[in-house]
Amino acid sequence: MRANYIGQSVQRLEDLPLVTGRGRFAGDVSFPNQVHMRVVRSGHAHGRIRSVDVTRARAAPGVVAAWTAADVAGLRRIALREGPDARLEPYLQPVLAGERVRYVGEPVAVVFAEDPYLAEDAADLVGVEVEELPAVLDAHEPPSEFAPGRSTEPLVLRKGFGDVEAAFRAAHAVVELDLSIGRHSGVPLETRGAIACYDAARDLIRMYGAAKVPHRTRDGIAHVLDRDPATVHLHEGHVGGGFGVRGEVYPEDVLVCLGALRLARPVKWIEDRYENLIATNHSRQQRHRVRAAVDAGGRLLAIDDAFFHDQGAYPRTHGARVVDLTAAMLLGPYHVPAYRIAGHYRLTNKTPAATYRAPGRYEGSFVRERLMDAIALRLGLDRVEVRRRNLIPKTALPYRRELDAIGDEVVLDSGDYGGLLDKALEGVGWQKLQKDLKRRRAAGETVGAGIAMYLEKSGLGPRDGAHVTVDHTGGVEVVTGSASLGQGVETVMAQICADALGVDYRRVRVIHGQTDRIPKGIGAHASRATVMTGSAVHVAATSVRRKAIEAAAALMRVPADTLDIIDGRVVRKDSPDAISMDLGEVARSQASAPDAPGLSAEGWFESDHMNYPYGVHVAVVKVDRETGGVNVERFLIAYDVGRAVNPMLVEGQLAGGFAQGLGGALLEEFEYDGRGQPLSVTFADYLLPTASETPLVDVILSEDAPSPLNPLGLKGAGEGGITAVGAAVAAAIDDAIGIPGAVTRLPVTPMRLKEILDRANTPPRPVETGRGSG
Amino acid sequence: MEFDNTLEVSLPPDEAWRVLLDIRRIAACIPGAELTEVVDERTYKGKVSVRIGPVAMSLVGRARLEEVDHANRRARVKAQGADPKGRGSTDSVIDFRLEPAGNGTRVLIHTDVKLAGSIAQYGRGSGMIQSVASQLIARFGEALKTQIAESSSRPATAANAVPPPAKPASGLALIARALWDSIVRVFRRQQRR
Amino acid sequence: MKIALTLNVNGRDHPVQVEARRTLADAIREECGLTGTHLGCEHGVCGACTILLDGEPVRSCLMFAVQAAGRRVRTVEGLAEGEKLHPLQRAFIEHHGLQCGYCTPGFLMLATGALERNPDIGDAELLEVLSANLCRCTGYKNIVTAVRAAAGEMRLRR
Amino acid sequence: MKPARFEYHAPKTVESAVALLAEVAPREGRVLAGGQSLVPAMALRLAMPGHLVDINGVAGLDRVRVEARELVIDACVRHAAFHRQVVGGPLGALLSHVVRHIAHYPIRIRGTFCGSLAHADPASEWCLVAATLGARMTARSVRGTRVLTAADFFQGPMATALAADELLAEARLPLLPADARFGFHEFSRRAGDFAVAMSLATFRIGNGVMTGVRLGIGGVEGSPRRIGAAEAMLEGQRPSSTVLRAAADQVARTVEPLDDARYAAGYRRDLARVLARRALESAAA
Repeated sequence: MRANYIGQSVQRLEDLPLVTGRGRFAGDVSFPNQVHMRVVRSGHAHGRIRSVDVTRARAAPGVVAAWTAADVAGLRRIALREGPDARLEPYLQPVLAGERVRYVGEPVAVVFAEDPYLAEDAADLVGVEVEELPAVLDAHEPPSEFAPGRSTEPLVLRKGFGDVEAAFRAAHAVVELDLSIGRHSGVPLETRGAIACYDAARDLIRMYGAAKVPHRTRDGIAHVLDRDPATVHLHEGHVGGGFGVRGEVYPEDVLVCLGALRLARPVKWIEDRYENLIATNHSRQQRHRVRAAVDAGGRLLAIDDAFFHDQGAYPRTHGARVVDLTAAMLLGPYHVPAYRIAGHYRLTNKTPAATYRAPGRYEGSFVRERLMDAIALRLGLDRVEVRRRNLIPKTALPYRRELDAIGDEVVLDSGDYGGLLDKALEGVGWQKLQKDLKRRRAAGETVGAGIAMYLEKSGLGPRDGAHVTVDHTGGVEVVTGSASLGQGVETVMAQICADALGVDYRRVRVIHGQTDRIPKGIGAHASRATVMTGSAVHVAATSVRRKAIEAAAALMRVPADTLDIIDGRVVRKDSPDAISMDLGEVARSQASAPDAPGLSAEGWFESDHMNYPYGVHVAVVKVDRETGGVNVERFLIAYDVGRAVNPMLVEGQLAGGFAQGLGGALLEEFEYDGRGQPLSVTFADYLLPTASETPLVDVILSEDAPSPLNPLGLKGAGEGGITAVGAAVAAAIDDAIGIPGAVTRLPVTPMRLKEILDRANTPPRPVETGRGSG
Repeated sequence: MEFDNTLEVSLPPDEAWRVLLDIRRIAACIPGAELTEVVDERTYKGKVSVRIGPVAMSLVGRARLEEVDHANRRARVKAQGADPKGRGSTDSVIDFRLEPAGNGTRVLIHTDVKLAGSIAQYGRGSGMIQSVASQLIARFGEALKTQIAESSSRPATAANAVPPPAKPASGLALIARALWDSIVRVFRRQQRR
Repeated sequence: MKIALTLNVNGRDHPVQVEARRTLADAIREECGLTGTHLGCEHGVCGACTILLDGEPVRSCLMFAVQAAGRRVRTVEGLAEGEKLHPLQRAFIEHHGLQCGYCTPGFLMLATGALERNPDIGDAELLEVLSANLCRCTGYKNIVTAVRAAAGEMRLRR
Repeated sequence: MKPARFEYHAPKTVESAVALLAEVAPREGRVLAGGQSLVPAMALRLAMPGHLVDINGVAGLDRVRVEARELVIDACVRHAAFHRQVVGGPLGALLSHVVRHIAHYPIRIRGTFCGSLAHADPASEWCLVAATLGARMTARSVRGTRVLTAADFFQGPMATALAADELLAEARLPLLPADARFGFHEFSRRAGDFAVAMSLATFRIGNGVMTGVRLGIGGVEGSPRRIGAAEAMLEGQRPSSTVLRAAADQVARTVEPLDDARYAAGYRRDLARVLARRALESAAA
């Protein structure tokens, strides 16, 4: 089968409507006679609700209805996406808060009115009286009481293998770090939105504005409303970025559906930015107390980590998934004989947290790579060399770790970690770079470089399906359970289908995010779409190809094996110009075929193991010692994607991930005051990187380790751009200011860096810790 | 946000103490404050209007004189108030303590301003709010000083006479992040006309 | 209390009735039905709502519709001439200057305004101009490349 | 984040504008010029003016002209007007150097010079220029016209001496002597962000010594101001690095910085020292 699209940087099918203003984002969806919903949110971080008075709101101009928790008392709480977890059941979030408010931004009441301005006017008239309670704001202080008899630490997740105590006893040296990652999140440019309509004739609720996991969210909404999922259809239009935080079940999704049902009018809700920054999932905030035992050569003998995950007020649909991923992926590409990790999942009075691009891995990579730099410092080894000698050798793969990652046994499928390290060093010109930096430092500049290595995970199973149909014009429709968040899933699926079937990729129309077009689907997240849906499309398209050739062979009365399909035509292999048949003709001929009319096929792809792409990040920074300001001058990403369906799109994912990683390293943080009031509620305080702060990233894409787990050797690329940016930038800052191990907390704000520099000018306090202090 | 201020007055401690317990006088010292109703001997309703650049707010609520300790001349005023347009609310505590100072009195004021709602959430503005809050408290201290000094020359005003409404403390403005502590009425729903 | 006025958008007059508080962004999207202009923050930082007002890029969320009466408004829907795309639109496609596309209309209008005012804009000044808008997907690399490529082509066509 | 309701007025003359302002001021009436600071506050429903007097339609408020050795900047002159030098000599160069630091290009198209002064955000570059160069502000109302000096005009964060019914009709900046030098430096987290700290220095150099020294600090305190104690240490001195450093240290001792979680007072004090020195060094270069 000749591949002529896979591997090509073809232009995207998605772009034309988006560059001409003909996109259909949630905000662009409207229905006649619709009402607008506005949510009234708690202004207190923690308290007992004494009263919620909607009388004045109900009387306000243009108001159709106003509800408090009492009006939705019958609703279930928002459940976990992957199924119930007894440990978290008592902590799930209600759609509207009735007795307690637990974070600023928590929905307490909702107003429906003729237009968004009137809805907001009315919402301001809702009186919420709260008797304030002390706010819990620190996830690593001892847990307190969530409710009578319920601790704010629902669970501690433990993983590990090998004899950790023995390793520390035998250690030549032990390094110990206390590291923190700041609270930040995906913050897509389009805020959330949901528009629901109720079709009374068919007792069917339709919700527009779905994203990421439409089928799972349909089930989640149906669960809360106690309806059969078949009576709830979700539709995905254009989505203005997801990054993990959008598409999950939120209180507002349930409220628009219930509104449409009860008010018998379409209900439109568009989140504003103030709400987005206090109500859409936060992420990342963790504190790690970690130590590593190493031998005299700097080889890792054991890693022992206890970390405190600031989950915020309630578990969201992900439950403790981020804690699981942090623990499962922390070891990265290094061979570690003994490992023990305890993830304390703690609730605080902040906006609930969940997954954000490379969840658990951005946090874990900062911890791991800071450890590697600390080991290099302690043993006087070169930072690159200490990584190289701990890498899992190419020959050892597939490499099994006695751990599971969100229920999946961790088996590193394929990889040449050392080889990619060499490519990265060669690509960035590491030796010349060190000389340049030394020269510039001598000239008085504060410049430095940092390096970090990481594993990613992709192709999250268990299965995906696709349905490929050739229509009478020879056009091809591919129906998938996937989702588009802007990553180019339509183009990638079209390339895969076009190659398998033998048509022009521009003739392929890819359907995603429509729960009424395909019963099952797991959407697009965790870098799974290309691997799982792509493989399913390949399987389906391959069987359509076989069917087409068999049908054409019968019609053309020639043996099937003499035929091929090129550019949408069934041709004879030996003489492509001779008689041939257009696929549309073949499809028409099958229109009345007895058993399966039409030319189409379903394809399923199962996988019980994720696969593991991997990468290297190199950062070069310049520090202004007097202000603490940091400027990232250069950044390089070397990444092995197994096989790139569209290199241009893979590089786009890596460049976008990098920019978000840069934000988390230097600029972005959700801060709270002592009373739990959020301090980052506008874009003047929550700082996204602009073009001026984001250097043009260099990308080295390698395909040295195709995955053996799927027919095309694919691995995911959606998250690998962000994973180790925090770690690499921190290392580069240490190098620039000449204080190894200085950065222990992200983001590195100017004030924090200035404090580090000022402290360094005062006499250094001893950092050494005794050997083997367990 | 916590502030400590001290001021010296010429009045001897017991006389100064009597002024301090007269909420009407205290209210008159607060820039932009207006006492609207006397609920009982220790509880007063009022509102404070403040302008912060383009932001003009009035916090309507109540103040209660609690923990009045005549022996040690200490008093605590608990003030709660909210903006009728839903932009936020404040819970503030002001602790007074009088000490003799020569033949006059030293008044020690400790103020703790707690804020909630959107007025408390603008990171960039919090520095400004702190600066204005301390300026307002300083102005309150000055006004209190003159009140106490003047009172020695005339008897306490009639029980529930209400001082004229003051113009908003527009002179001092700050971006929203809630400012000032004040002696106001506790928030009640029907306040929100 | 609604005010009657006419908005001239992409050369076409739209008689509308709006409250004074209705932002220009909302009027373009709702009253004029041109949903290509997007709202990303409604407080003037992200630039997704950027349109051209008498040829200059402005945040349409920071203006009230009543203020745009009698002015020439251009939005992304007015860039192409029928099926013939504007050089910037083509460049964004060719250089993968967009992923989710939510910020794209804002960047297209910002770049159109900047290039029409100064077709020979230097790299440093172009980067400063493009820093006015936020993008969360691309990391800006391909946006800068696309705008530079279009600037070259627009210069040739002048 | 939709603004609350207000009544809109679009006067055509200055007289009708101030008359309207007098009428609506007691009912929370405010002037709308560029709107780049007011409208975000309205979208967030922090500011809920009852009336807006839109002066964009008033004829003759968009002129920049030199009058009696002063650059007169009308109420509706946009930041973008300063992208090119509006007047010859150092003042024109200073203004077009500073304007680059103000927000972003689309904001500078609509935002106005006088609007920045009236809004008086501690991080406003134009307020620092006005305070440092000793601008004079013309306030007009139905009660007449009065001129305020910068020292009287700025009264704290977002606080000016303007009464509620006064329109800031124009700002007057003294022309700088032809041989005047200037240095301006700002520290902000991202390109175009609010300044965390900034400094403007101007002086002349006559036979090797600095004269007419003006040194302003902005973003650090509630309002921008000149630091007289530091200016005194520079006046008549040679611009040597030790002299400039000593003056910068004096600035750090003199300022009373704002304080918050993200930028503590001590940090702002350090920034004031650094930026004052850098501004002086640029001016002396």
